[in-house]
Amino acid sequence: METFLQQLANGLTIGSMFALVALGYTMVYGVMRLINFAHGDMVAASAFVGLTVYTQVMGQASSLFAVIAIFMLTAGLMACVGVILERVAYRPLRTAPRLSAVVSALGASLVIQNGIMLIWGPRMRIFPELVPQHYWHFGGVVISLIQVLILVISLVLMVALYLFIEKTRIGAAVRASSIDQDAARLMGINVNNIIALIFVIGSSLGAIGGLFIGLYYRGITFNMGWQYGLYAFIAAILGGIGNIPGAMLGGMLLGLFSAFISGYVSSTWADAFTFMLLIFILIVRPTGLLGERVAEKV
Amino acid sequence: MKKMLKSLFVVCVAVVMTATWASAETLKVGVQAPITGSYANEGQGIDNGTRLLANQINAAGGVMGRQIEVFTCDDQATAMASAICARELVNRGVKMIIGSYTSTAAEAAQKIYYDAGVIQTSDGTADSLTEKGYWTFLRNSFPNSAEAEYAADYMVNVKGYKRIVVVSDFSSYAVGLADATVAAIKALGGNVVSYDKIRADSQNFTPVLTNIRSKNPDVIFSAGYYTDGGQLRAQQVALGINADFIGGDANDNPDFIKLAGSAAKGAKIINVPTVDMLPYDLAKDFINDYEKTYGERPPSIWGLMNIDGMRAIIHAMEQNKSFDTRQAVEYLWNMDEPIEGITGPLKFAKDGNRIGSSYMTFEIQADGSYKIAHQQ
Amino acid sequence: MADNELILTDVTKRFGGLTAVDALSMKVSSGQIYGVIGPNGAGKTTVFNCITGIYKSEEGSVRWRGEEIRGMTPYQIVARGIVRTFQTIRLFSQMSVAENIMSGRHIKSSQGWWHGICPTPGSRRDEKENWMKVGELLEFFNLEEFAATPTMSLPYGLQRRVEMARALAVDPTLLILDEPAAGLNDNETAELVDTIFSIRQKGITVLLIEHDMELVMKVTDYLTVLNFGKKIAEGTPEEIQKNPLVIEAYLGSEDEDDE
Amino acid sequence: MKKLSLVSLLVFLVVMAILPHLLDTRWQTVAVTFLVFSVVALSQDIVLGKAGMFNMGQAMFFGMGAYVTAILNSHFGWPIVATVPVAIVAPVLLGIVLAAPIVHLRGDYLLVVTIGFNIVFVQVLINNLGGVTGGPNGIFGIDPLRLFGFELSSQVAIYYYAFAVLLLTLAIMINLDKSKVGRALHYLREDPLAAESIGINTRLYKIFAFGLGAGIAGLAGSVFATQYSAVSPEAFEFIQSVLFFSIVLVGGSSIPGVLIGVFVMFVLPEIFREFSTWRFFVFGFAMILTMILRPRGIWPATFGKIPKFLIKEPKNGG
Repeated sequence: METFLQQLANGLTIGSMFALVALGYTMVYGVMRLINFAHGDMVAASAFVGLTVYTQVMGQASSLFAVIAIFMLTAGLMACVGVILERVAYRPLRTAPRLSAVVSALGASLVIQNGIMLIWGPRMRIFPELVPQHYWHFGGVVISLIQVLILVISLVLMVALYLFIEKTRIGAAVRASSIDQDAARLMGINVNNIIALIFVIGSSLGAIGGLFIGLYYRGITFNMGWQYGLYAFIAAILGGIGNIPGAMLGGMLLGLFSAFISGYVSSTWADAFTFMLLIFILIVRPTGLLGERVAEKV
Repeated sequence: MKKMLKSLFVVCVAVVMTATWASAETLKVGVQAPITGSYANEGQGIDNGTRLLANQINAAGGVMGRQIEVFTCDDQATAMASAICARELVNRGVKMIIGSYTSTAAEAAQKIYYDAGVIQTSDGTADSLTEKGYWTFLRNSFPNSAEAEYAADYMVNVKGYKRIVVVSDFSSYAVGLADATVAAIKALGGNVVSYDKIRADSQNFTPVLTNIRSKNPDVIFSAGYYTDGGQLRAQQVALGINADFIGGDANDNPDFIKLAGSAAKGAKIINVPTVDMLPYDLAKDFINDYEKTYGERPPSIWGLMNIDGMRAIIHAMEQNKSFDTRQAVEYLWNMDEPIEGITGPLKFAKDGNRIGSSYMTFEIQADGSYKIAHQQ
Repeated sequence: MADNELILTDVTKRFGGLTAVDALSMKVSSGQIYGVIGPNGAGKTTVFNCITGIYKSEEGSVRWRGEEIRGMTPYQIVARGIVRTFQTIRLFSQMSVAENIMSGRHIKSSQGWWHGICPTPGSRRDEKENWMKVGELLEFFNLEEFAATPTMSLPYGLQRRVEMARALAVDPTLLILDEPAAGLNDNETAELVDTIFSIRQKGITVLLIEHDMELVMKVTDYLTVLNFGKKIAEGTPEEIQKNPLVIEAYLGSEDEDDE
Repeated sequence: MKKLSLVSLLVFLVVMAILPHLLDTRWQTVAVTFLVFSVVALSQDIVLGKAGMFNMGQAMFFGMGAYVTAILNSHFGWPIVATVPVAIVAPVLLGIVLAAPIVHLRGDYLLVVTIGFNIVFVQVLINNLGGVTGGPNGIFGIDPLRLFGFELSSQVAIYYYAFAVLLLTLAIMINLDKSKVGRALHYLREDPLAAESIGINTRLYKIFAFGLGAGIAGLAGSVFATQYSAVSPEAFEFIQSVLFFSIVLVGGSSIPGVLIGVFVMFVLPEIFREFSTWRFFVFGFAMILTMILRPRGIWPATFGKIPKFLIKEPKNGG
């Protein structure tokens, strides 16, 4: 039981990181029908940017204020990068064949990933312990301060995003654009602005996810984006791609799934099991857990 | 820019050499090492050291009148690139190969060097390297089994741990060390409560550690590399597992301490002495020259072990007054007195293993420095 | 040989709560030119999709030459001699006219999959014969000069012709045309009438949906009229023209239809 | 245009035939790699370019061929020649079994599933399933190819072996374009529903494309294993699949386009060694730029491969 609860806590921590990253995939896919392959690398880049902000801008000060400032600065910077990415790599291809946009996304991924390598080098970089090492013991279950922070901040952000999308005018415009871009345009919605907004939100949430990875695991490598990106993308599909609550649910479920598989079945086969789960879901219910069926018009 | 000029120079030299290869009689030495990739600094250390030694010997008149010419090939620490390197270097007509750093890369190239009769000296510690019966292979470090025996003795007899956990990744080095350690612990009557494998670079080890916690271990022995070892240690402490942590030699890296952070204090690492601990005059001179030439100290003792391997082979050739590789190896097998080396006395067994070992246990202090906790 | 009859009995197709086709029965006899008409949204195309296997109707039966074809896949139904065109032309737009027509020869070709890897004299001969057949169809539809032209660069009327040629390349027994005159000018429509007659001359049964009443009355032998998924009338064109239910259905919708 | 293609193909073949005698061993190795990767990229072109399926797992079939040869040779002592048929058939069977349940998936989903297959495959290799794959180190010491009593271990001999495989692949590609099945692939890529409605069993042909692509990639893998006398998992990571995927689309899924793509991706970095750390960075930009300027690739595939007798001059002379 103790082990089970501990694995549950482990799974929720990593699951909330997956969920934050998955939101970026799902929102872009929802509006543009494009897998933004560069998103995972944006997440990796944010960890490096955050580290540099800490060492260069903050002068290695480690107060609560410093941590918050790192999050704000990094999220802001990455939001700009996201908007630039969309301008340069995706907007010119909006009317091109779908595969062209996929290749462009892959190209952007290579550029960002190798850009990180060229700037920060190929070796692992290491975050300092910015969050105090504080632990709570509940019976045999140990939960650390950083786990709690990750979980709480992620949940707050996700609920805020959900309310923003569901309850505000701009949120309605986002939803309209994801259903039918042309119709949204006819209704007077500036779809370009909506897409830019989505990249702002997705990139800054991804940046927070990337910083969590840096703070929690502390070792960051230039090519870690693919690993986290892929998992987050699976989470998005699991929940039903294009569906915002789905991405949150998918991320949490995937985190729990991989923790329990690693813990109870085999840690070495965890990736394989995760992909088998994905393949199974896609064969049985291709639209994911919360997605809706789309009929093809003949 | 400097690097570019350097490589341009190398290309020019290579072109000139191929144009006039028939006239210039040189002793060709190959360096096979990971010049790029995760172990780039180690690979560059081997390359730098080899070139430094070659220049020193050349300045003193060469080997029996022949100048040493060094060819470097980047094996990226992978098996496939290693096989290509081996082919390329053999085609260049080298007599000996210095390197590679990883056991995997050394092992992938072994057969090609054996077929070509080229001596290969590597610091690879996997036991399998000397189990194939290739006379061309000389190990200049000590095998995993020697480290495993030391580690098992330390854990079972010195510390008296009752419940031991061994963790390894899938690399041949780590699996070799972990397997040998488990076997040695059992031979000493110790109790291994869990032997777990993790995927290198997967970062999230808490699920595995949670399982380990339920087994109440006294000690966790990590046979893998520092990138995983540091995170294992940090996550171990975060999960409240009150066990000692002992890392194998591949954890001996400053990044281990950074990754483990505040959890690093108290962790132990088993390794041969560090560069700074080498007591020999030969070592001090060579390390000084190295620092003068390259502006930095050798990255680790492993590179210096490779240099010792090269020195031994050249010594044997000079004693034989012949460049014949088979004779040189036989000389090294049958020496009565060890050769003086940078990393200690050099003596070789007939299976290609270096004789002797000098393992010790370091404990990491709060300030990140090492304290010798136990010495063989 | 069984009669080339297509018999629909109580075919029903629903989309969620909407019943697109409601217990439709009809019978197309060999050699007929049979029309299905009705206002927009009456479920005509859905009927065709149910016949050709794109949709599977929930209830009823679709029998062709006495065999139940409901639930078969489109290509299985094509193999039984039923082939269709689309209301929204669906050509292989980057490919040439000749290649488009050649696609219809697919099921008639005797080549196996292994011939794609290693040709044999037999497969070369088969290839040649099928291209000859394509040549004949190019001639029949007066498309020879466009043989190598990608279909996406052709005008609409020509695209319709290519699509019919492609369907005929299958050597069908029953040809289903979904609004073949849509988007055609008067000249082209007149040509279409000739074409439909000459197709029938080849012994091919034709089933068509059409909005152009003039054309329908001119070419069809027998008609079924649908409204809201239900059959409201059937009969010869003369009978239909006098049917008050039909007139009402059309008058009721005419205003919305043509704007 | 057609003439130009023919002439350039001929020139290419002649140059390739005499090339190894102009190169030293290092460049011979690079040239063999070019040939082998060209074959894999062309096999990817069958699935992605011709049949239009978003397959991002081609490195898996490539790797499977390589491992079949390596395992049969080093663990079971088969001569290399005898392993080749198995190295073709095993990936074909795997391709068919894996493709059958997934070919109906929408483009992006298919892409993710094939990435998944590739990752599971590499994990199987690393975890040393059945104790035959050699774990992360792979398998070393694979025998050279022996044919009619001759040992073909020199790079020149392997070059001609790989060249023969490339020629075979090109022959299959060209023949496909002139056959029923090849056209069926084009039809289903253009419009699957229309293809189905004209009598093409699209599912069958999608699986066929996967199987054929897998078989050719497997053969290339076998050559690859023979060339290096070693195999290891990192050569078949899904990032390799991403490269093959990109090569086909950037090249334009035509034969010359794919060959140019392979050259740029794998040979140029060897020529400009200093450039190799910048390689992917620059390629990334090149991919974006190509797609913006030429969405159909550098050298797009041309259609209209129809017999001459069907092409008539326009009646009005226009």
